Amino acid sequence: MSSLVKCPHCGLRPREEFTIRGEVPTPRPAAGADESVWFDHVYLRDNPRGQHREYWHHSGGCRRWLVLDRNTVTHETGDVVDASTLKSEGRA
Amino acid sequence: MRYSALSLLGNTFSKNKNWKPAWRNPDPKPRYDVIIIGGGGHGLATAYYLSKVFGVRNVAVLEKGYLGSGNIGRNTTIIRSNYLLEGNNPFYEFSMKLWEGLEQDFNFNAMVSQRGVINLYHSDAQRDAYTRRGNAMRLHGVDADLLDRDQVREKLPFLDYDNARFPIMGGLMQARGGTVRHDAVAWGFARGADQNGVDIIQNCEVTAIDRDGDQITGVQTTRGAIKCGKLAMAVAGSSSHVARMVDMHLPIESHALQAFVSEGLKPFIDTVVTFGAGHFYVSQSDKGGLVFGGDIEGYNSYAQRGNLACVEHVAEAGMAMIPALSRVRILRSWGGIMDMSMDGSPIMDRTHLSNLYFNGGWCYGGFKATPASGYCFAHLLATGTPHETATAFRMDRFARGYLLDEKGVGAQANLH
Amino acid sequence: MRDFPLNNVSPFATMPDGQAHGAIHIAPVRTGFVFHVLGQATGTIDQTRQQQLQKMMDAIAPDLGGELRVLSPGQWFWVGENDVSQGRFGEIAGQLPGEFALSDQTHGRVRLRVTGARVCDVLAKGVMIDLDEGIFGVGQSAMTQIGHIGAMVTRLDRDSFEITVLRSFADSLWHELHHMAAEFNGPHS
Amino acid sequence: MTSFRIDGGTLIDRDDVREFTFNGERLRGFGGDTVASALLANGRQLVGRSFKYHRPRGILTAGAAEPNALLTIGRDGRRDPNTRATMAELFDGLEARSQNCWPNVDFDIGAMNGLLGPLLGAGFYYKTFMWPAAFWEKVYEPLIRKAAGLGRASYDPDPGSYEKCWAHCDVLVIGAGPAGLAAALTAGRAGARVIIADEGAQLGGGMLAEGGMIGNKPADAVLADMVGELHALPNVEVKKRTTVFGAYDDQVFAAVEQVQKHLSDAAINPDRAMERLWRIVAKQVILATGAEERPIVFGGNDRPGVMTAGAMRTYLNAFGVAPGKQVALFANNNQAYQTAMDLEARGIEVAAIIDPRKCPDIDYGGKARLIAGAMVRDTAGRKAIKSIAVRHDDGRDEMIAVDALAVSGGYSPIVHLACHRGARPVWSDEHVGFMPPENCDGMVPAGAVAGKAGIASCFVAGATAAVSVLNALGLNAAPAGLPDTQTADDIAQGTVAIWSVPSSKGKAFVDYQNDVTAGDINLAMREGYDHVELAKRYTTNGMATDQGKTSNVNAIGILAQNKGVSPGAIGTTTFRPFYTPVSFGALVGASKGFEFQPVRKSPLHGWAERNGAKFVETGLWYRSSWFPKDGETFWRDSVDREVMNVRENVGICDVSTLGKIEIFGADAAEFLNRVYCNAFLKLPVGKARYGIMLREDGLVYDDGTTSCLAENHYFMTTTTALAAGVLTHLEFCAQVLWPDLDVRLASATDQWAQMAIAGPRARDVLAKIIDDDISNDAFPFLAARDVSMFGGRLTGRLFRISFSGELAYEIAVPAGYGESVADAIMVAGKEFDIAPYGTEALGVMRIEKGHVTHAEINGTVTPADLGMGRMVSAKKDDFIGRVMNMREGLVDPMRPALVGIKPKSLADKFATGSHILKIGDEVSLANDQGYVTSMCYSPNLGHAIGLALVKGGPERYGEEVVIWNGLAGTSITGILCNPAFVDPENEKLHA
Ligand SMILES: Cc1cc2nc3c(=O)[nH]c(=O)nc-3n(C[C@H](O)[C@H](O)[C@H](O)COP(=O)(O)OP(=O)(O)OC[C@H]3O[C@@H](n4cnc5c(N)ncnc54)[C@H](O)[C@@H]3O)c2cc1C
Ligand SMILES: NC(=O)c1ccc[n+]([C@@H]2O[C@H](COP(=O)([O-])OP(=O)(O)OC[C@H]3O[C@@H](n4cnc5c(N)ncnc54)[C@H](O)[C@@H]3O)[C@@H](O)[C@H]2O)c1
Ligand SMILES: Cc1cc2nc3c(=O)[nH]c(=O)nc-3n(C[C@H](O)[C@H](O)[C@H](O)COP(=O)(O)O)c2cc1C
Ligand SMILES: [Zn+2]
Repeated sequence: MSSLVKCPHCGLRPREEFTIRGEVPTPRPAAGADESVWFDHVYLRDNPRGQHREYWHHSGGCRRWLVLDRNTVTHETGDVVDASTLKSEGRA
Repeated sequence: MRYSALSLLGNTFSKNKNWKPAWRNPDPKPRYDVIIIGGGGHGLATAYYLSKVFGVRNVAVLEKGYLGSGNIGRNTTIIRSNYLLEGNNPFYEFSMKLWEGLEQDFNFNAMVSQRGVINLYHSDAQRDAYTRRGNAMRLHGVDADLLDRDQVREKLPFLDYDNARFPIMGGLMQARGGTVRHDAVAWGFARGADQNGVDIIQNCEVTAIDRDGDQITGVQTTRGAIKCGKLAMAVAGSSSHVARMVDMHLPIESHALQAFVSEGLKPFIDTVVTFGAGHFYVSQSDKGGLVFGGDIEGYNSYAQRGNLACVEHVAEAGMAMIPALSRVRILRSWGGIMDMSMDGSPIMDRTHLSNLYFNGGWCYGGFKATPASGYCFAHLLATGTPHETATAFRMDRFARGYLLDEKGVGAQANLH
Repeated sequence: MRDFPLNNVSPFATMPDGQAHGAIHIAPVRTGFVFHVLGQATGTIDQTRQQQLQKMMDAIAPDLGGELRVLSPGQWFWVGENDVSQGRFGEIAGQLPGEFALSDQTHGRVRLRVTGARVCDVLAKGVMIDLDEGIFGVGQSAMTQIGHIGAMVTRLDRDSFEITVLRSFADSLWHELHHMAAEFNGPHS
Repeated sequence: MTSFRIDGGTLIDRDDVREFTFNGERLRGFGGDTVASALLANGRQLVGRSFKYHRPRGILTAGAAEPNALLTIGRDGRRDPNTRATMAELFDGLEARSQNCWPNVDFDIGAMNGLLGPLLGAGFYYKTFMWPAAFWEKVYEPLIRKAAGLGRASYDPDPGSYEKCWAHCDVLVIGAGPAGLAAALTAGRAGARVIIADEGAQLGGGMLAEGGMIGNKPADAVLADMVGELHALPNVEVKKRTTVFGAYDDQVFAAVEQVQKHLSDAAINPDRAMERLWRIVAKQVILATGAEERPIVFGGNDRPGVMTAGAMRTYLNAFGVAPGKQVALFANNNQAYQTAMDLEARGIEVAAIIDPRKCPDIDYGGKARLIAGAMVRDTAGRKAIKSIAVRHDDGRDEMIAVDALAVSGGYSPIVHLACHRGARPVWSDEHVGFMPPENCDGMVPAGAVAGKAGIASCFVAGATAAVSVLNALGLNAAPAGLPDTQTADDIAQGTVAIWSVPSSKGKAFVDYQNDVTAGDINLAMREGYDHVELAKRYTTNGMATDQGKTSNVNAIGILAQNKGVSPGAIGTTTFRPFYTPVSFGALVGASKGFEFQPVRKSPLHGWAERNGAKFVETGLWYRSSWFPKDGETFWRDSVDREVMNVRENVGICDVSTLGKIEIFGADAAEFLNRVYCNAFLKLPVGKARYGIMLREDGLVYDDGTTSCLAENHYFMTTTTALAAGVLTHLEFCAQVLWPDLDVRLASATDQWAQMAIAGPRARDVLAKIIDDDISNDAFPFLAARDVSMFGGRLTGRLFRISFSGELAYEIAVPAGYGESVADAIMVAGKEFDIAPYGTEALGVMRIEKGHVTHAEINGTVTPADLGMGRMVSAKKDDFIGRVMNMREGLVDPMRPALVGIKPKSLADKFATGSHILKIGDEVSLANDQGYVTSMCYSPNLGHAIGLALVKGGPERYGEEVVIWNGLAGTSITGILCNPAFVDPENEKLHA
């Protein structure tokens, strides 16, 4: 799903309407966490060949940040969810 | 067999029946002193210089596909050394110097063509940035010229000077920049390395890396297990994938970049031109096709293809620069996988394992680096210390905050 | 300076009222209001919440006769045809329950209408969403892009759409729409 | 020359005579002709010269795959090089020219290359031209380049317009041959939204070449009925002249429609597009693209007059053109015999049928002599074929006189679109071709592309495919009732592969357009380029404008044969978009020239225009950069005046383009505290504060002021450049990082017209239009609140902030009132000599004051580098960028930091982008101390001043340095200093 994205709020929209940030990294560390934990969060990426979770912003539509489960080889997309819902699951 | 006009003539008389293979097609040996993973430009150049300059000859290059099937065979072939930062510029200039004598060195015509590279600017701010860049180049003795609008017009009269949304104000030119026939670079290095005894093993994918403590002992491949003294990674877009085999996480994301070629045309554009008001760069190949490209797709990808939105963006930027492209037809598009690093500059360093060496993070600019990357990586492999022009490409620069961020966009791979 | 004449200048001030391309008409809307209603985001678009909000609005400002157009979870444009003064806006913002914030966008988001039998063909030159009536029905709105320009597209009727665009882009969009409609010039379209 | 036009021709309209020129010669054809059919009808077999050897070439095909007949059509801005004559429709006044020949196509000097043939084998250029090194660019390459390329593109602007559209459908049918038509009818009748696209000028595909009867009706009548019904169905959209050229993710298909390219200049409607790009979003797709007939690789197979059998049939039946008077057929399959039958039915002599199969299983009832087990090994004739040399299976050679030769080496399904996303076609021994990939990338193949032949079986296949996709859509459907025809058969019936004729004499071409011969492919193998992709790259087979449509499979066959494996083991090269070449114009649509990107205009644009502003592009915005007055001829005259006027009197500047964000919510203060590196929690209502936003990597992202307008209501301004970026960043923080905070963001950039009123008389001016007390006490520096204006007729937002360093305010009013308010301010300020100033003057004043912009905030600086290290809160336990900001490399004392810089000799000038060196140091990158980020002429100081990022920074105030500009060849002495050149004590600000 790299041509069209099914925004959970707006429906099927073209890639042109989105701003992509890249991989969902490790969760943002707690303020007091070690520099190395922060380094990991800010710089290191899984970058898998296969299923990948990533941030897309529907900047030309509802302006919500979404998390896509997308395959980096086939470009097929599984779930697309509003990113705010991940935090409650401790995943952001 | 040495290539020359004479050998060409000689073989013509024998109806071209006596040409020998450009390289052997050996089966892997049980062990090599150095195994290089990745038969792209950088891997092959590394093998070439290792064997030629550093005398290390028991070397294998393992390539999962056919020789040159990665980015070396699918890039827009632009070479230049117009870098800004002190950590980058001397390295790319070293590369440029190597290009300048390469064909005679490896006896293969790679069509190194110093037709000039012009980066257009459209605002005072861009001009200022180019002034800074051009002066950094000049400081290092690299040729650079800041052209004003009239000077650009003289060289490139067909650009849009009259109805442009972002008028052209001038350009930064590097006359020594240009293009090189991409495939020939891979073939030339392969043939040269092969002649020095290096085994180039195609259709041989590394599937696992064997280790004993902090020592690599060898690799598992689709053509069996192979042992090694040192292991060197030069797999470009596959960096993260291969690094994961030794639990290495990298400050790298893989992204797809498309390139394009038009139908063959009689000479149309003489130099390489890049458009400062949109992502677009173009040159004309010796065969007559306009070879051009734009920005990466934006999403992580290991598929060597892109999507229509990017195709359109590239075409729009191209025509904004050269209105006469309107009726030029695009023949083919393809994609490659960029190893986009988090500061946009390469990494060439030792790793947490004592005999594993890493070379990657070249983003979409590693073709021009091919000879120097090979040379410096060979230096690192052979001597254990970085070459003097490649000391800034350290792995720990991210953790320590010594970034090499030419664009200044920070830790977001797809912005570099 | 107290009496200095103050004109509210529309970006469409100089544009003709109903420019025709054959059967396609493009007309600016120079009156009315656009309020941006900001509720706490919930992660999903909630219809009942919208109905409650609509009720509240009708109660607070029955004179405005505005309607809600969904922007995103918890956010709407409240759009209507009557002019609303700054003072009146302040009153309304004050009366809205605390869970909603209100931002006046009347000057920042301007509107125009495109009408005619081939209107969908015109808009398809810029809009990706499927404008088939069974899919994008009367009353529906979508924040999307027309070519390179972001805009909200609202279906007013089978052959009539309202487009809400940032004021700074209005001029460009106006010309782009005319370009898109040009092929329907002439009597037969 | 004699005419080859004969009776019949379902596509042409003999009442519609069209004149055209070919290489300057006036010729005639009919409406419905292609340029190719019209040329053939006029007896023109020789139409061009080949790429490398400049061999005479004719017309090989009747469709999209044409490798030879590439012509330049049109002139000036309407010149299309490399146009396939087989696809170009003839219009009145069309001008066509041959390419790649000099002085002309009949006598071409370049043909000398042919003599060098063996020397110019595959990859020859990699082996030579290396000495002397400098000769490559000076001598060899220019020669090669001149010789290379085909047509010449025009530099003239294209007068045509273009556009792009989106389309949506339930079922996309690609190809409108019998299979596609049946599929579209079935789906259309079932009520699905259908788009059927075909590249041809008429629907019908293979049916158009069908001369005979279908069931008991003539083929063209059957076709007309089907097409008529499709047009009548409201839910079916028929797109002729529309090539689907790319398959992209999520079933997005790219297609290009020739809207007016086939029309004469006089017929073109300037309000319509020449070409239209379609971006088709399809739920289901039926691939009915047919099959490509393969030529056979034998000596002299490129002689004009050699043509594929199917093409010959098309010219005969659809265009009423005889290919010659004495024709031979060289074919390895049964299907091709149809051509011989049709030729004979039209009274054209078929001299022989040469069939390499020993005992072809076919019942040919015609008159022609059938030579089984034989092959054509050579042809003769100079610019057109005169005879063929046939080698019999007993080794005997025979010459047969012919003036045309039909060849057929089997059929290759047109699987391209099914492979654009990476799927690989599958070799089939049964079909002697590469079939669509296993799951066909989500498409359903039907007809010849799936190995079917014969109209009946294609009808059935199309209808069946449609039923299956309709079912997948949840629609009930029955196959369309279609005319009965003969029994179904297989396209490859009886095909026996021959990849190249072993006894070939002379050059046997595989890729006609790139002049790749069987020998070249063998050479590539010998030299180790034996992988199909390496062979392609080394020989360039399949890399010409036809992308090897007629050559790739033969090349693969030759490789396979030499290696002794199946073609399946060799595999194909990668199929890539575009199926056939697409113009930039179509891909760009209307976004060209000035319309490349939209323009954003400030609400004060009209006001600025009326005041004579010069505008400058800033991103998408147009900003007023200076306001020349009468007599000022040079921009600096105006800018200096504007600056002095602000410093001495008062000026007004449009700052509407700054990003403005309204922030609401109970946790807005906490939110701001986390996104800025300095403290925001305790910002009182009615106050503004300057803030620095870091990225998470600890470097400065943007700066701006944020004001507290009310409890839980803030108003943020960002730089113009990063307005969108900052909003997106804040949304990320609010939605992703801290969704638990109650914060809501609304962009208000366009809602407000905002002006800066700066200068010692700023208060005096504003007091005349603002009702509230704005004295220094009542409205001190950094005050920010709503104010009543014009006697309560308007409310504005007033901010006491200053970029210029003067006593200054920014007033924001609803955008529509912007012009009136700006006019009012000009009137109010007249007595104080108010004058508008633009971004240039603004830039000068901020440099004079040492204020930074994105020239300094270039993504690589920390607050400390900018001299604002103390703003980074040590108290807050969390904010974006806090931890990474403390990395070793970011606190290194030798980092470049902000300083002011001025020339030692005040008359000296220097440029932004100059580098700084220590005096006496050698000029080298290693000695680089930093660079000038901004500079201007300061009219207040009377000399050039600048800001710079220099190693060590403020430590070095007072140091003399070299300001080095190698590009300009200048080098002057400068002095590093405090960047606040004007009013370092901020007295004016607080006045
Ligand atoms: C479209 C495009 C345009 C570009 N334009 C330019 C340009 O104009 N100028 C420029 O300087 N640069 C350009 N680049 C970038 C440049 O091509 C690359 O940076 C450079 O080629 C990368 O180095 P390489 O040649 O070693 O990579 P590759 O050629 O990609 O080599 C890596 C090799 O490793 C192999 N490999 C991967 N995993 C394994 C494994 N497990 N086992 C064995 N082998 C493996 C791959 O198959 C591949 O062959 C462009 C790139 C693209 C895609
Ligand atoms: N190639 C031949 O000469 C040949 C060989 C065998 C059979 N036939 C006959 O052809 C018919 C086959 O029927 P069919 O319907 O499968 O194929 P077809 O060849 O009749 O129709 C395919 C159509 O698709 C079009 N097309 C192909 N790619 C396209 C694209 N990317 N975009 C737009 N249009 C595209 C072609 O121009 C053609 O009109 C039968 O009647 C059969 O007997 C022809
Ligand atoms: C510089 C350059 C020039 C090219 N020129 C042509 C060309 O003239 N014709 C062509 O068909 N492909 C051309 N290609 C594209 C290749 O055919 C091929 O698509 C590309 O190398 C990627 O490989 P792939 O498509 O096999 O994945 C060119 C590629 C490059 C890098
Ligand atoms: Zn959305």
